[in-house]
Amino acid sequence: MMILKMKKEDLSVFLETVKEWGELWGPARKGERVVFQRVDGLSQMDLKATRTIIPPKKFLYPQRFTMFDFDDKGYVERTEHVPNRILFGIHPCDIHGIQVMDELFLEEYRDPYYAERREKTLLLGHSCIPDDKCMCSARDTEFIAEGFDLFFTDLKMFYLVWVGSSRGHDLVRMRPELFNRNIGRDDILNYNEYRKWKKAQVQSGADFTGMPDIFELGYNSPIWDELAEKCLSCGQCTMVCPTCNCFNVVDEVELGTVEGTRDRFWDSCMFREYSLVAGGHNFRDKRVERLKLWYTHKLQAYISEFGEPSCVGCGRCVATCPVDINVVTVTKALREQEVGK
Amino acid sequence: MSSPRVGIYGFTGCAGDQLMILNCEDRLIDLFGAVDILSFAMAKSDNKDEELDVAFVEGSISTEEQLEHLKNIRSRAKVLVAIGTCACWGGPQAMKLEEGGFEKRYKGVYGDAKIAVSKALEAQPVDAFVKVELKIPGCPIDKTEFLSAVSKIVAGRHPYFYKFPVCTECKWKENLCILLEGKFCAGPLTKAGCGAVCPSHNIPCVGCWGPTDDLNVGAEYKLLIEKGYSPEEVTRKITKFSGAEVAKLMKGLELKDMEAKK
Amino acid sequence: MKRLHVILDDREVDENPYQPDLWRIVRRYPLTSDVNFYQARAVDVDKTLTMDYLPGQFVMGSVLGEGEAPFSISSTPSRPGLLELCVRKMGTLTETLFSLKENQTIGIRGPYGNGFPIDKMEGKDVLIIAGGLGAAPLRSLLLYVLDNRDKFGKLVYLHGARTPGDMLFREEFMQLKEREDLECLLTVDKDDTGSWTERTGVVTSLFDEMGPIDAANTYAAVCGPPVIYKFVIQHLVKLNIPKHQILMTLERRMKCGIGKCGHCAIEYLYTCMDGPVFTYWDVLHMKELIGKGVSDNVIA
Amino acid sequence: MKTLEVVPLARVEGDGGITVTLDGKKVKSVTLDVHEGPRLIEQLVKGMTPEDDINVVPRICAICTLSHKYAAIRGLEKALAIDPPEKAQLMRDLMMLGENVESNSLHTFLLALPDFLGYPSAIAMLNDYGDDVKRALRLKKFGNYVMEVTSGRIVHGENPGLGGFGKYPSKKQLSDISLRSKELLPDAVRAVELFSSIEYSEYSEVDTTFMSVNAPNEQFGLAGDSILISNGNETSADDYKKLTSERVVPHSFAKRSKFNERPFTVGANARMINMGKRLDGQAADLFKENYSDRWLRNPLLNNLAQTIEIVWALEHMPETTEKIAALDDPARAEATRTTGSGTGAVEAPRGILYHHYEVKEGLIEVADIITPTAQNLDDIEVHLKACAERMLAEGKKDEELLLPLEMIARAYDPCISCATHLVNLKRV
Ligand SMILES: Cc1cc2nc3c(=O)[nH]c(=O)nc-3n(C[C@H](O)[C@H](O)[C@H](O)COP(=O)(O)OP(=O)(O)OC[C@H]3O[C@@H](n4cnc5c(N)ncnc54)[C@H](O)[C@@H]3O)c2cc1C
Ligand code: SF4
Ligand code: SF4
Ligand code: SF4
Repeated sequence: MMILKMKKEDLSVFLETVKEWGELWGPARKGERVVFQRVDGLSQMDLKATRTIIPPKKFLYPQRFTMFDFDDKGYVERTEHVPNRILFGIHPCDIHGIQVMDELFLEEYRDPYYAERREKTLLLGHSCIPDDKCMCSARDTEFIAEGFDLFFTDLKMFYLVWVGSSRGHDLVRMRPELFNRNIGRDDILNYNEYRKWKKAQVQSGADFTGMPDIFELGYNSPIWDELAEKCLSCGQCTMVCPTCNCFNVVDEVELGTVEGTRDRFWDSCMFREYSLVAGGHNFRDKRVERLKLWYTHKLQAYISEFGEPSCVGCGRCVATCPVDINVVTVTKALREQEVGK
Repeated sequence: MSSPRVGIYGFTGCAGDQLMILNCEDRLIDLFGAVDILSFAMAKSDNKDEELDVAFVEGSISTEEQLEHLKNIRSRAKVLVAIGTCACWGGPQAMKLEEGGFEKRYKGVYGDAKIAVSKALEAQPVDAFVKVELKIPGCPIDKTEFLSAVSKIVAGRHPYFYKFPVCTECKWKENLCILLEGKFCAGPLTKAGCGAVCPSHNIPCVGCWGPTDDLNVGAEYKLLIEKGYSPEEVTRKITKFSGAEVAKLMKGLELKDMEAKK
Repeated sequence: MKRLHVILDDREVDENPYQPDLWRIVRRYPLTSDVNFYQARAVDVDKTLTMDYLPGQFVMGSVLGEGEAPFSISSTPSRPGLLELCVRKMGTLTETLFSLKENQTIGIRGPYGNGFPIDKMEGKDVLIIAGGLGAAPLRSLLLYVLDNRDKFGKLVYLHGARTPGDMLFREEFMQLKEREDLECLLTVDKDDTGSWTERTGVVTSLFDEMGPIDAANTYAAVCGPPVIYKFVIQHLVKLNIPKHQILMTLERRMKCGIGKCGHCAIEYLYTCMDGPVFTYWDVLHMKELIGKGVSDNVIA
Repeated sequence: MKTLEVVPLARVEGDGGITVTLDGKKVKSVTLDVHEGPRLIEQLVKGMTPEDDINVVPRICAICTLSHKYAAIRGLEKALAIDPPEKAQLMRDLMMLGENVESNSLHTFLLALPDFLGYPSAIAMLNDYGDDVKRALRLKKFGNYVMEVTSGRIVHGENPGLGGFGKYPSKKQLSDISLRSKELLPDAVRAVELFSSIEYSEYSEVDTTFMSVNAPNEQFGLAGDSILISNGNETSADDYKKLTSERVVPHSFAKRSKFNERPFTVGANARMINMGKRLDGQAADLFKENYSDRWLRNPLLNNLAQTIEIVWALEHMPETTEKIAALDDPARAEATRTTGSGTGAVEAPRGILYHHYEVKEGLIEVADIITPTAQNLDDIEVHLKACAERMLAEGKKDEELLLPLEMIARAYDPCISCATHLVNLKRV
């Protein structure tokens, strides 16, 4: 991997330059919330913000979009014009999240809608300042070694810039004079300090060790019922989670014809309709079964299959659930067999 | 495809759903072209009472005369679609349906005066009296949802509506959750379809789409009590638009216990 | 995180896996009061001929403007040229599908799912137990074994329906009874016609009637409504058929059929990709696979 | 004795009808009946918080939704001594302009015009008057757009609240409104021309009294704290009860109002009669060109008044949006007390709407809502009767009466849902 150095004041110029490649998007403040938005330049971004409400998944599979136009001659893929986009300011956990989604959408039966957007999106990561909700160190996602095109680590005086792909390198080549290859002893020490600092920041107390077994043992534990009694079935947790990918598909028709579109939109396993099959049988009729599915899928099943949970520790469920059900409280409750206040 | 014969009727409500049909300005002319509108008293005068493929009924039923008319419409219509929260769930005028006390409220307004046009009933949703094949809720209905449903019906297909709560659309729009600020929001209890307009304007959802398919009234109730609302206020707030229905759901809950626990 | 190289670089020109092709309904007739039989041929003739599938696999069937749902393939790959589906009228999509006439088109994509492990089953005895609509995927297996009769050992087909009128492919199966090379036993819960010549009783009662089997050398395939699994499996376990040789095809909600939409997920498995055919061993350690009743009950 | 009925009264909002009872060739009575069931909204909001009230009361009527919202806000802000920021006030003006354009174009073109031109509906006019119908739909859509931008939704938007708005529109949306209001002005002027070219029949002409709010600063406007009466008097809106003494009649779930024992008119014509002199721009010219003392007698001219009002509303949007755009988004003004009472009066498209509240310790004790249609009902009956009598005297056949009567009732743009939720006299 190529690592370069860049002066902090050059970032703005650099971003100005790369806008030639595509639209620039980054975390921007809208009132009290932070969302990924199209921006003109660095000045409109808030690089100190810890997390956006929705992760960058919205760029790769939008909340709702059209898959096909159809008429009685058949289904025609809607190749909507997806613009070239540069997402600046993505944090390591979200890049980890995108990697999980890449595996799902790009391997067997590659999803052309995802692939198209992924292809046209450059990921320019940025180091972050964790808050009390972040769990990245418990998940080993506080740093990232791949999966981005460029990654900027802010070392106060300058940036260290990881070049993660050939397309990232092309961006660097647009303004080679802004980058410096000479990394010295101080830089290495500096970086090491930064790593220590970052690890120390994360205080959520999340602990995912031993989860597959603890889930298995606690499968029938009453704590699930207690959690389900509190759960609003609002689905917010799944909408904000970077590794939730479920979707539903419906056909819409044009007035007076059978022509129309096949649309796809985010769905959630927290909803009753999710597992309902024809004839009214529901495999997860009870809220508790649905809650259990979500957590089992993220924290047990994924570990059994891939050796790691699919949770990337971004803290969004912690920041979002109005009744405090999230990976931290659920794992803690399972471990201690008690639902915390 | 011969165009379906349609009637649009209004009972007690604000006429907002019929108005929303007229508000489909860009599609109004297409709409009148795709279906054969035999009756739509709010928009035309040559109305006919004939056999219908689809009757759209707005408003709750609140007089005996209306009830007779509704039954007559039902007997002529193959499919009866309730449009708007009043027709689907009773609307604001039905918020105290489960509580009783209609006589007293009625007297509070009309005193002992005799009204001869018809006998008043406490407002109830359309399906309290006749079979309803489809409900298109909303206060008022949403243009997109309405046109989607009508287009499907005309094409001989089944309409589809979101089965999840307002919160889902609210998150799609990337709003901060109002409940987290300790303030009331009916989003988790309310059917989606409006695009979460209110929370997107920093205003709590008031529940005007009526109850969603799978709601946890008890959890919401408990949460709001914890945030310092009084039980009366929570009840009033969550029964405002579809009181009858939500009140039914609340019946099994040991609300008093919850308060005691607090 | 597992090291992943985004597969963007080697962009082969993939087809859109969600894209349905148009197929023409060439024949359509009722099998029972609520099940229709459809024979279809792709509008693009090559597609019909190149559609290669295994018994137990399914397709995603679309009706314009209504949506898409999974249907098991009832025909056998050993008789190419036509795709056969049995559809029960259950809800929105199936109702609209019923309104379509011969010569109209539907959308089809697939085949999907793992199908029955034919390779492993070859040389073994095959015991098929179908309940109700479960006959739809199992007919494919049955016809396949019959068409490749010499590659398999003994063949037993057990089929139960509520009433004679509810029995799918009744005439077809009655004719099979004439054949020497399989044992075909049919039963109904209740005979409301008075002219039923076969057995009455639940499908498990047929176990007592069938001839002896060589359990260790037998593959059993079961499909039917959720209730029958529990009882059928109890019998199969009692017969000592190895758990990994008990095959069952399961139903889940599916929106994509290709492991993306999430609906059919059970722990880390996707019914559409890792199933719909599962072994009883899978079911035993995947608690959600069949539902509490079955797994709890049969552990002992 | 013979009874003629028009049931349902078409192309009005809500479920109503007209009954004419004839005794030989004499008109025994003419009644405008309201079949729409009672809703008892004022009883239901009792005990609610003011915030909850303003969610519910706009649901009295979809066409006047923002008028109800605004009247309630005005009443409750007085009761709770809330002093809203300037930007919020301007937004309220803008939303009322939007509602006025929407409702007036809906009423004049889609509901009233077909009668004058001899069609059953606006859609039926498409072949012969396609341009006019499309023009009307454009105006209506634009009115809806202004309502959507200001209130959050086309109908029953929750954005306007006590002390301010949840969210203020972007500069882009505001300049859009300004631009489009200018573009659409010719459409509105054409509407005035069309309605001034119609020959309005004289059958129903009767002298009556007109009431409207007195908009502040000698301007034409849609809200005010006092009421102008066409006899030259002015009364504070707080004394609304003196202006609208009410009673219940057997043929209606809507209550009736009289002033000094006599019926009176509210609506666009009342506004023009009382405040027309204050108009400016093209609206002023059009008013001068078209105004005559027939306006004081003939309710059909309300249609013409409504079209002139559309011109006025469009002309005032650019200025209003510019002022809004120039101000920063303010925080919401808070209540400074929890007990008090107040009356809000606004001009709904069809006339004065009063919302009176008494709030005690943060909860509503009394709500009293008087809608324009309730105020107009008696007046409508007077004009209906005059028309019936004159037509019969001229020897017209009974059946010929029906259409002219319908047209009169419709000219008031009656909002039957508004009228039925009705007024609470008693204080419980
Ligand atoms: C692998 C597999 C094979 C199947 N094979 C057959 C078959 O051969 N014949 C047959 O009649 N049926 C079969 N089914 C069931 C069939 O898919 C459902 O009956 C059908 O989806 C009902 O759709 P509907 O719109 O009519 O019902 P509705 O209840 O109206 O369904 C509404 C929505 O739910 C979804 N849905 C409902 N039930 C199911 C379900 N079981 N699986 C997936 N999605 C569902 C549909 O996509 C539909 O959009 C199979 C299911 C699976 C999973
Ligand atoms: S866990 Fe929390 S966020 Fe998720 S559905 Fe339940 S209440 Fe909503
Ligand atoms: S603000 Fe309201 S609608 Fe939005 S997520 Fe929170 S509770 Fe749901
Ligand atoms: S957010 Fe709630 S109150 Fe607002 S429009 Fe939607 S359903 Fe109605």
